Amino acid sequence: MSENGSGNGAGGNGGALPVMTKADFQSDQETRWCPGCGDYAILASVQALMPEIGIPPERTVFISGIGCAGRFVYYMDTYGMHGIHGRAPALATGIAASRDDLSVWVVTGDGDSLSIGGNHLIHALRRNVPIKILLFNNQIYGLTKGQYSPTSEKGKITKSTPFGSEDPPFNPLALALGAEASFVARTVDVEKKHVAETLRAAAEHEGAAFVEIYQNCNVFNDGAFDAVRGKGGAPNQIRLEHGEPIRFGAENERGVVRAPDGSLTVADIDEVGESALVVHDAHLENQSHAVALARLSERPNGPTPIGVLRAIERPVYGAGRQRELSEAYAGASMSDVDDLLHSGDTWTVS
Amino acid sequence: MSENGSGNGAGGNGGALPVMTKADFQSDQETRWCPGCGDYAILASVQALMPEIGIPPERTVFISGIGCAGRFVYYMDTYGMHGIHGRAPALATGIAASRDDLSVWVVTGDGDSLSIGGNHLIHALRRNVPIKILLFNNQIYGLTKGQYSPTSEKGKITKSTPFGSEDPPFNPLALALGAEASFVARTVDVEKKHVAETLRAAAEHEGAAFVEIYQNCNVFNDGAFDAVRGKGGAPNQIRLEHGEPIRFGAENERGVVRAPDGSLTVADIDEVGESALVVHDAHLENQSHAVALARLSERPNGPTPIGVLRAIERPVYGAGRQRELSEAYAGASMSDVDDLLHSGDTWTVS
Amino acid sequence: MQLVGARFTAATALVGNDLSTLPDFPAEIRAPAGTPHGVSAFQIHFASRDILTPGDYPNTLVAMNPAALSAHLAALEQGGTVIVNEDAFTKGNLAKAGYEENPLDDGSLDGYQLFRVPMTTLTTRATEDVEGLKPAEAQRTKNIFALGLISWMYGRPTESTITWLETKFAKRPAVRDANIAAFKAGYNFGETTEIAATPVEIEPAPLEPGEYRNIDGTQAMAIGLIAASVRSGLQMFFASYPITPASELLHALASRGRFGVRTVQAEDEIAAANMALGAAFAGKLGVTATSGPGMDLKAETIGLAAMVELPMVIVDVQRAGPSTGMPTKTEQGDLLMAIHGRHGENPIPVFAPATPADCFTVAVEAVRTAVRYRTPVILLGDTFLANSSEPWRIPDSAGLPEIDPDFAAAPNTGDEFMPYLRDERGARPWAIPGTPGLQHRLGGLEKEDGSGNISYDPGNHALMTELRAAKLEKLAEELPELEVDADEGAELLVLGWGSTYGVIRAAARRVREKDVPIAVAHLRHVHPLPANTGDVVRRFPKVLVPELNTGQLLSVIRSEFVVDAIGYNKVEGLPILAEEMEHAILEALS
Amino acid sequence: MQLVGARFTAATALVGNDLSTLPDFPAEIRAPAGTPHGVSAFQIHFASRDILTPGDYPNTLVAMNPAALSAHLAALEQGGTVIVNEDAFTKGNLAKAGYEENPLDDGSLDGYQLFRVPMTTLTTRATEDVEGLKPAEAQRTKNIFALGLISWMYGRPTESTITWLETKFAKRPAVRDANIAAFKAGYNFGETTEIAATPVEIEPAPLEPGEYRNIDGTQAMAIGLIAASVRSGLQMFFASYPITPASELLHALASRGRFGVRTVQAEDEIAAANMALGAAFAGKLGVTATSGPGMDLKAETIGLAAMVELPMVIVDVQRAGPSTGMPTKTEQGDLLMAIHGRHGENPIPVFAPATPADCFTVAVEAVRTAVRYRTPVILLGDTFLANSSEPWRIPDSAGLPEIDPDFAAAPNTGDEFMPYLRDERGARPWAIPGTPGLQHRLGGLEKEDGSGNISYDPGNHALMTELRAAKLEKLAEELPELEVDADEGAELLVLGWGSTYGVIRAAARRVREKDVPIAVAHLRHVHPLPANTGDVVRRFPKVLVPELNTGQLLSVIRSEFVVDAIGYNKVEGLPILAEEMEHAILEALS
Ligand SMILES: Cc1ncc(C[n+]2csc(CCOP(=O)(O)OP(=O)(O)O)c2C)c(N)n1
Ligand SMILES: Cc1ncc(C[n+]2csc(CCOP(=O)(O)OP(=O)(O)O)c2C)c(N)n1
Ligand code: SF4
Ligand code: SF4
Ligand SMILES: [Mg+2]
Ligand SMILES: [Mg+2]
Repeated sequence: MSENGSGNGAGGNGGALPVMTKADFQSDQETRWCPGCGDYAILASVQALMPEIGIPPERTVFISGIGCAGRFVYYMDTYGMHGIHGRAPALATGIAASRDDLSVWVVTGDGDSLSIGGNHLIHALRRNVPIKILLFNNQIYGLTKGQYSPTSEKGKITKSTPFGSEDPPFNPLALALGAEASFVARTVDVEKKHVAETLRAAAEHEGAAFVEIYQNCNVFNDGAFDAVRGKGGAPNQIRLEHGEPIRFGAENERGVVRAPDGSLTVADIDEVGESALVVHDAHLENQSHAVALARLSERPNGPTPIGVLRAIERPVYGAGRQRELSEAYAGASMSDVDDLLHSGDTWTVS
Repeated sequence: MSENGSGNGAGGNGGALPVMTKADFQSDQETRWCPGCGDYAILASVQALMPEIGIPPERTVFISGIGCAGRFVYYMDTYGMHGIHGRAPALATGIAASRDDLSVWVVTGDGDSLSIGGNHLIHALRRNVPIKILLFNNQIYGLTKGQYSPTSEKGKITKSTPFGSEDPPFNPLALALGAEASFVARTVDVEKKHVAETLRAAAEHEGAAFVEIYQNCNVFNDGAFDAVRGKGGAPNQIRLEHGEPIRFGAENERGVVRAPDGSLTVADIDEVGESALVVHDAHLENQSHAVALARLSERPNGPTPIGVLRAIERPVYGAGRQRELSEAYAGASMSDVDDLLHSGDTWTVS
Repeated sequence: MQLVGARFTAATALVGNDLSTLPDFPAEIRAPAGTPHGVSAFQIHFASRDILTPGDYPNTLVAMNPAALSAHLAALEQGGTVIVNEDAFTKGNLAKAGYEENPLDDGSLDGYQLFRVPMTTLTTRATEDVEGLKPAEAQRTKNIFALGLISWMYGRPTESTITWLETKFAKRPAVRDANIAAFKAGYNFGETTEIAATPVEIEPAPLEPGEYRNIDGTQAMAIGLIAASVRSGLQMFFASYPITPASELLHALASRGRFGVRTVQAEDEIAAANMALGAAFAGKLGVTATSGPGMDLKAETIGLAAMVELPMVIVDVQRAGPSTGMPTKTEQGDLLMAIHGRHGENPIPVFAPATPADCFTVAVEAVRTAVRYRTPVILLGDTFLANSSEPWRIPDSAGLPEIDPDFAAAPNTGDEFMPYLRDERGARPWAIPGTPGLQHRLGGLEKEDGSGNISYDPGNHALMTELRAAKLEKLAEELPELEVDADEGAELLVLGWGSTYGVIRAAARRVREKDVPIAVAHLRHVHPLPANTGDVVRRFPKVLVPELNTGQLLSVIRSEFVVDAIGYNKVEGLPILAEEMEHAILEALS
Repeated sequence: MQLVGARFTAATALVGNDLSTLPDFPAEIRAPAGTPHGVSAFQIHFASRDILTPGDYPNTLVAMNPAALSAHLAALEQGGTVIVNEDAFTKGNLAKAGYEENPLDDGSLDGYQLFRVPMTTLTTRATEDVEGLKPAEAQRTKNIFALGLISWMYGRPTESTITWLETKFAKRPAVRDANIAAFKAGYNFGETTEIAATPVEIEPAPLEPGEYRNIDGTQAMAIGLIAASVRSGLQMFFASYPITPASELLHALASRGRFGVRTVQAEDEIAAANMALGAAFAGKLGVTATSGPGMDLKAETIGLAAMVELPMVIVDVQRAGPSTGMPTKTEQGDLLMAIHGRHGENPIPVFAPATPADCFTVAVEAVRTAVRYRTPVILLGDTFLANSSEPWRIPDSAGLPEIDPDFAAAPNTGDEFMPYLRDERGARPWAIPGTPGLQHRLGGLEKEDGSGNISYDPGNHALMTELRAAKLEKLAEELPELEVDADEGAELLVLGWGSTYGVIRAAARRVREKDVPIAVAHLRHVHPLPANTGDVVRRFPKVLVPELNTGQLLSVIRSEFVVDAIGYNKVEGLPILAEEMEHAILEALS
């Protein structure tokens, strides 16, 4: 636990942890997503992970915006608020910046956080507010019945774009890095183990963690991630391990090398040789490496990095400051208020 | 003029250009910035540049948000709108996406476009709307009398942050790149020639152009750019020229080299040798090089790249589409409306 | 009507004649006339004691495959709801059913409320965890999934259905669990994806001769905006951010490229409003549409539009509740926000269509008013109007009013151009980029009368505040007078606005059948009010204002005319029923 | 008062006795008593025919260097305006003037409206292009720069001053141009950086014994919020986005770390509101502040706060005009937006302080109400209240009402926790994160009574709509009764709200001096209205409602009580003058 506070809720978490189970984090509300929705898998992973993280339900807070993803909070038996569309990061900032004894999570969709909520997302990342942002990216607007989103491919045909969408998508990881994110990762809904590992890393990160989760919307955008999802997709998953050479493929036969212009590309190890492989370093202060990784695949149609691209230490927003202020507040009494009332020039009328 | 339309207002600009002068672009309104404000220099450069660009005042539109920078539009004798705070890029999108015969410029401040207006900025860049965005970055809120902005250095002491600001700033160029900007550049208010060159390049770029202009606010943030501004600052200006090795310094004795992790750093040419210098390529599809440049200096306190970091071709938002639709519209008559009215199953009551 | 087929038989998929034992589900579910065994479609026919609008018959066709659709679509009432099992619309099935094009895509269902639901996949997934369930049994639960979906759409409680399934399949746990899972999945699918029911408009009035079609409010508004666009010579620029139920208008316009309609799905509502305003500045017909939450966000931009005095139309398809509320339900809760929901003195017109078809007329009016007065205009629809449909006597486009953009072409004061020099209506010149010599700057700071330059002069601010308000006063005079349908010796005036038109009229008929004299009037222009409104309300000792809110128009009427009007208010997310309205009227009279 | 010094002499910098010839500049400009030759400071004393508030004497000290400040500050009225030439506050000058700390930074000017202006730099830059101007001459134009700035602050027209300068320096073109340039630079500086004038509050009432201080509305509100924070045990979380004139409150609170006040400058107003709401959920005193345009943006979030029923205070420092309007001027144009400016039925309390010092009391009340009723509360201040100051009898903190957060600590239904189970006031339990066993989820979708689960049930929606409204009805009963100060046989009630309190009282005094009986009452709670408001307004044949808008409270009174009240309305960005008010009252009586 670093001096400047972890903001990951461990504050005041001294002594023995209560023994917790997945059930402690399951609310009594019936889950209402479509059968087969990727959200179910994510929910299960998160509920299973929470006891391991060891912060009790009452000190865990889930905040969401509007969207199918946003329903997530109702299924967690923690404190939670289903805010308005796009504002979850700001709502969560108010909580995380005023209470450093809580573990604060944000669940948001690609429309919620990248369309209407873009501004709050980039500012929460810039400030490095201690919140864990889970972006359920299904590359579509689910709740409103299937319009394209800022992560849909250009030319996407939807109800709102019968002739195909005109605008190219964001690369969520690249945008997060451009917004100074101190922790940037990606995982895939059905990869239970990988989801758990990635979210555990996010939970342990001090400051803002941004995790893009490829999530299949089997009703309005089924199969969007097939190239990197499930058995068929495994060979295209470039699983990043800090300190390890970056390799992937059915037989780990492919790897990632750096081009002269600083960008990263995919190569066959036979051709380039082991030594040419780039070794992943998630802790680089300079972002160039992380950005090159984020730009390695613009769309999840081929080899795509998953795991933690970047995790660096930088001062956590509100940490320290809030503690100071809380102490000051604890010390403030009504007689201090009287002093304040009587400050400046005063005079007496008798 | 590329097929997909330029959106730089040259549309319908056939035939001989009318002879124009600076005066044609000067409105009769008295400029009301503080004496010595960097905005004056920028205004003069822009008014001087316009006739060269050759688009007449009536086909030029300036849109701004609120702030000292926002007053800019009143001083240009073009069409203009002083919108509400932070929304200029959206307002301009409505114009540029519906009229490809206009040259549309946005003038905005660091608070206007990076604080309240961040979402519209990143989406306009993502879409590649044909607008030229001039960000007057004075690293402060001028109009509201000096609060810190998202580009102020961490620890900035202002009226709203008497103990120093807690949050680190954005790197505007890095953010723009993270938002898929097709044209990214930087210049300095008082460098008349460089401002002109840079804005000319922006004007010629098809699609969204993002130009950060270091602008001195001599009342609330005087000297913020001294390290890279004016005579004293010249040696720190890393002037980027496409196709040229990147070198700078009083005697051009320093240059930019690439580190193994893909990032760029500054070096003495004596030590690394000419050949080690990175040659600037503004047209790389992959962003890694441009991002490395943007990250070369996080603050304008030392060697800092100015000029065009990135300028690539990609489809312009609305171009083509708007033309198609306008033609369709031109062809539509009230009898087509009657067809529409009578479409679907109808029956007659007599 | 021929729709009502033979009683659903035991052979049919939907649990046959046990249906009568299905409590709390007032819909009779019937096999369409001449359904083969192993029915592949069924239709829902609500008894009139049920929901939505009195005596009306929302008809819903659930087609489990293309054959079912082709067989029964013709029988379905225009504007009705078609729910299809999308999974079954395979090349093969389409061919079998004799379709060359997929009817779900070729626009042949435009006249209906189409819901494509991958029922096979969803039920398979919903039941896959059920131990010991046979694939065939799993498949058969599709219809229960559909029943669940319909239960959501028509707001049926679920518990009783579930108990009923439990008892029915008590002996076959797997089948029981599968059916319950499918039922819940169907119900939740409706909630999760914000699917709204589609009431059909109440008893059509005796029909005048002419050519008719069925139309819902969304389509009518879309066509109205298009007609106004073509009529005015102003190409439409429609910027919007999806939101239930307003998204449908975006969808309806997105495919109208033939009329040059430019639709943009903006990053948010604020951007959408600014894009529309920007387009207006550029000389287009700027339109944006949303529902409650989005209206909150557009407020500041609408205020700017009023200040720069540019034409613009803002559509608010009202939905139920404050905050996120009940997105698929209907209400009239946004009236006072439409009138007052911006800081400062910021008056703009607010119109409200009375019926689905009226959305066409009022849309045209809104555009005309926006252009004539250089002002943003708010169009207040609601979920009920947007989704419900009625037979519509197709208007002759030649009869549409003229809409003249009247762009400024030359200086208006010597060789000067004064952007805030007003005409007799108080409207200022609309000079668009590209017009030489008329360059000018607009903005949200108070402007000097005439020149439009920034002004902090106290007197000027007072004057401009007056002039902006004066435009609405002028408009009030121009508006068609408020018509009253009053019986001899009527004691009570029932004054409605917006979507309550139909039910008020229906209730009035019932009351009159009882020989009770009353008067009815309906406001389609809620701000400003027609010039004669005061005279009308003062003519009657009692005024009753029925609204789907807690009394918003009521407060306007009381404050404007200082009359002690009373309200009848329903805030349940549902329209008023004719019985309720009738009762309220008699109540008010006693 | 001792302020009024010897007539400004020819020797002084500010163009001496020519001043009398300075047209349209009603301010007499005087040298402070005992000013040395070559005055380094001057004070502005407005004749009472001038501006702002009747018979009041806004006093402004312009200090060109530390010596001038130290010499004359004592003489300046508390809360007055101090304009300093920041450039002159160098170490050297400070030492010379006997300052150890820089008074601009050490808080010793907290009691005043301080404006630090780098006049030397600005005038130098403003005049540097003037041909053949001697440095000394350039320097001397500093005072004209100051005159320009003051002209902006007090809304003086500029033309005449310029003509006057032209004639005065006709023979010395360089000096003329320099002075004109300096004058404009000063004026524009005021406009460009949104500097607002600081009226001083009108005649203080006869003073009761006690300890007094001078206080402006911003400081009073800041201290009130702090007092409520300490009293309640709720640490304050204040999130705001800068905007004139509300920024001052952010500045005032930012330095109050001693009281644990956490201030955040958010990325925009929407974020600020959400941060405050998030903090409220976390168990803090969530507060946000803004002005008109920002209120538009907060609407959706305020609506959510009302739905999740969490305590929160939203301060709206009203400024003049719709849209961007006139940011530095005052108005009461946001009342109806505060009440109705959110979609759906979304009732929340709206309070409005009557005087600068009253901002303290009403701020405490707003916090108490928010906490007691679990509701957002809007506090409507305005530019005039925020900037003007008055002598204030310092209250004893012991007298402050109790504010009990009353956090939920245990299940409230068996071992279940029902987040929407209400107390006698209709308030729900406030259970904050960290409390074991009370985990619950809030949100904007309609909630089931009691459990707070999502509910689409029609009856439940009607009930919840009622319950949310019922909290305000309960509050109305709890509010202090509306007090009337009525003369025997008064025909007319003057009913005001907010910042018009002072001028109405002053005008009433004038009218009574003429032996005309009247009644006055003032609303500090504008929504809901105190329970006895109806009785009060009905007691008088005539009701006059003076407002700085076009009649917003007026419409509320008329619709609530169906009385034919009339308005007196001024929309010039300036407060009402006592003369105007007096005249309006007599008018209404005749
Ligand atoms: C202010 C506002 N605008 C629009 C909406 C309608 N809306 C709800 S969710 C949503 C987008 C959903 O897409 P996404 O965020 O990707 O979540 P998903 O449903 O795909 O999980 C929209 C447009 C709203 N609720 N509020
Ligand atoms: C909705 C809204 N919020 C806040 C403001 C107040 N405001 C006006 S300009 C501005 C920021 C100015 O800073 P910047 O954008 O950097 O422009 P500069 O004045 O520095 O050129 C603010 C907060 C406003 N006018 N509208
Ligand atoms: S619509 Fe898509 S994202 Fe939403 S619940 Fe259904 S499958 Fe999941
Ligand atoms: S405040 Fe700063 S930015 Fe604004 S006009 Fe003055 S010097 Fe320029
Ligand atoms: Mg999505
Ligand atoms: Mg700035």
